[in-house]
Amino acid sequence: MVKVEFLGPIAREPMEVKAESLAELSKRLYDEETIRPWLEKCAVAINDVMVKDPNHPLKDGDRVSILPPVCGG
Amino acid sequence: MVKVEFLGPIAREPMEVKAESLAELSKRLYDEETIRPWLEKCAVAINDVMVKDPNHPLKDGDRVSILPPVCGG
Amino acid sequence: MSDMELYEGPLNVKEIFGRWLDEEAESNYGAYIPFVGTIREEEGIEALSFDIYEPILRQWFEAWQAKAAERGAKVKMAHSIGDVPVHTSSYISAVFSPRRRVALELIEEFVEDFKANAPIWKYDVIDGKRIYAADRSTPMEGAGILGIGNEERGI
Amino acid sequence: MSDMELYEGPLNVKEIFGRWLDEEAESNYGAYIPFVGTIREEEGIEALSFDIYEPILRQWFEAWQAKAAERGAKVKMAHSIGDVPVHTSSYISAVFSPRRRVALELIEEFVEDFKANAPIWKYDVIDGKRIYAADRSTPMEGAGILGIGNEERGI
Repeated sequence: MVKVEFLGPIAREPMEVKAESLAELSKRLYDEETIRPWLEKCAVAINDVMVKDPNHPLKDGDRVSILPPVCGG
Repeated sequence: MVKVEFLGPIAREPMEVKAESLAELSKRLYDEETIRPWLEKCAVAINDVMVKDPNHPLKDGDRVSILPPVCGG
Repeated sequence: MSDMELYEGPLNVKEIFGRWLDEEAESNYGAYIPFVGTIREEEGIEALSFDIYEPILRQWFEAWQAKAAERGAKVKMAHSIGDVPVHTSSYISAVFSPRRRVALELIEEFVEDFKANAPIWKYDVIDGKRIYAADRSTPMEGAGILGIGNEERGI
Repeated sequence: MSDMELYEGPLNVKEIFGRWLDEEAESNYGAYIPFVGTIREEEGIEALSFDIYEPILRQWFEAWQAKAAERGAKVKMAHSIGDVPVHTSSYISAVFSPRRRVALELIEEFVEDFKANAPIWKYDVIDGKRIYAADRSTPMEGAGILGIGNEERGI
């Protein structure tokens, strides 16, 4: 299981998901209507490290952060 | 007569010169050894207005400022 | 002090500016350029509000510290968390550098990269309600990897 | 206050920064970028020293005020006259603008044009003696019109 947390404006509690890669997680998240519209605009960090590979593997206990579009300043 | 003043590092007291144009003034200044090396690097203001025309006319009482290379900040 | 400072609410701009000046008073930098961001009164907002994800912000900032150090320079930043009323400040970034050219180039790159990639989310506060500033926000570098996966699988 | 300030000796950087911030506190600018220039300790100097020709500097600055106003922005500057010891500051330029892009562009143009065209002469102070910083100085825009005349006349 991995823990998925949604940052900033995504109004969604953290969830536990069974997934062995980001691609697999993506498929799960796509099924959730409140999350789906965010997916293509979000960046991803695993255990607080930004990742760029959509096929990045996930292992048990990983913490996946979903980062929506930003605007600091 | 025009009054010529030398700004910044040019170690020269102001002088009164008879000249009817900048070109004529330039010829006079060229004769002064302490001034000559500065001439090609200096900008010129007449009565505190920067001028760009080497043939700019001069009239009696004009005040000509000779501005050597700058470095503010 | 880590050179990255986060505060609840508006920044004390003078205190931060002056303290940074003092911290580097003997560092022999010739140029100090702070960028101060202040909340503009517009479209009926009473404040902006900010969420920050600190672990990733810290990594972003540390990468910038290294980038600045390579050019002989130093960066500092301060940002607000939560509500910041109009005409008060939420953001200061600063560059110190021996020479002006590097300082002028870095402050621009630093501020622009901050806008594009710092994990900070902005909300308009209107009638006490927080509204995500979606139209002013931009996807971070690397965004879309969850969406691309879907496309590839033909969903 | 004319937004252009000249002082004998080093600038009181914090006072100037804070006062400018206060002056524009209600002007609804979103970005405030000061550039602070500080004397570096190098090559055995104890201070830099400055001569200024104020009438032409004022015109240069007023032209910049107009240029900034066209873009919805405001510029301010402060500079020292006479000796400024190492690790103290001789120069602050600042831009206020509604938006960051204009502020970032203007501060660079303003500082670079200042270096190139403000009628200010710099001297190293070594063992109490003032030595013109000839190798770091640049001819102003329009320089050479007295020399060109000589060439044309074949002298």
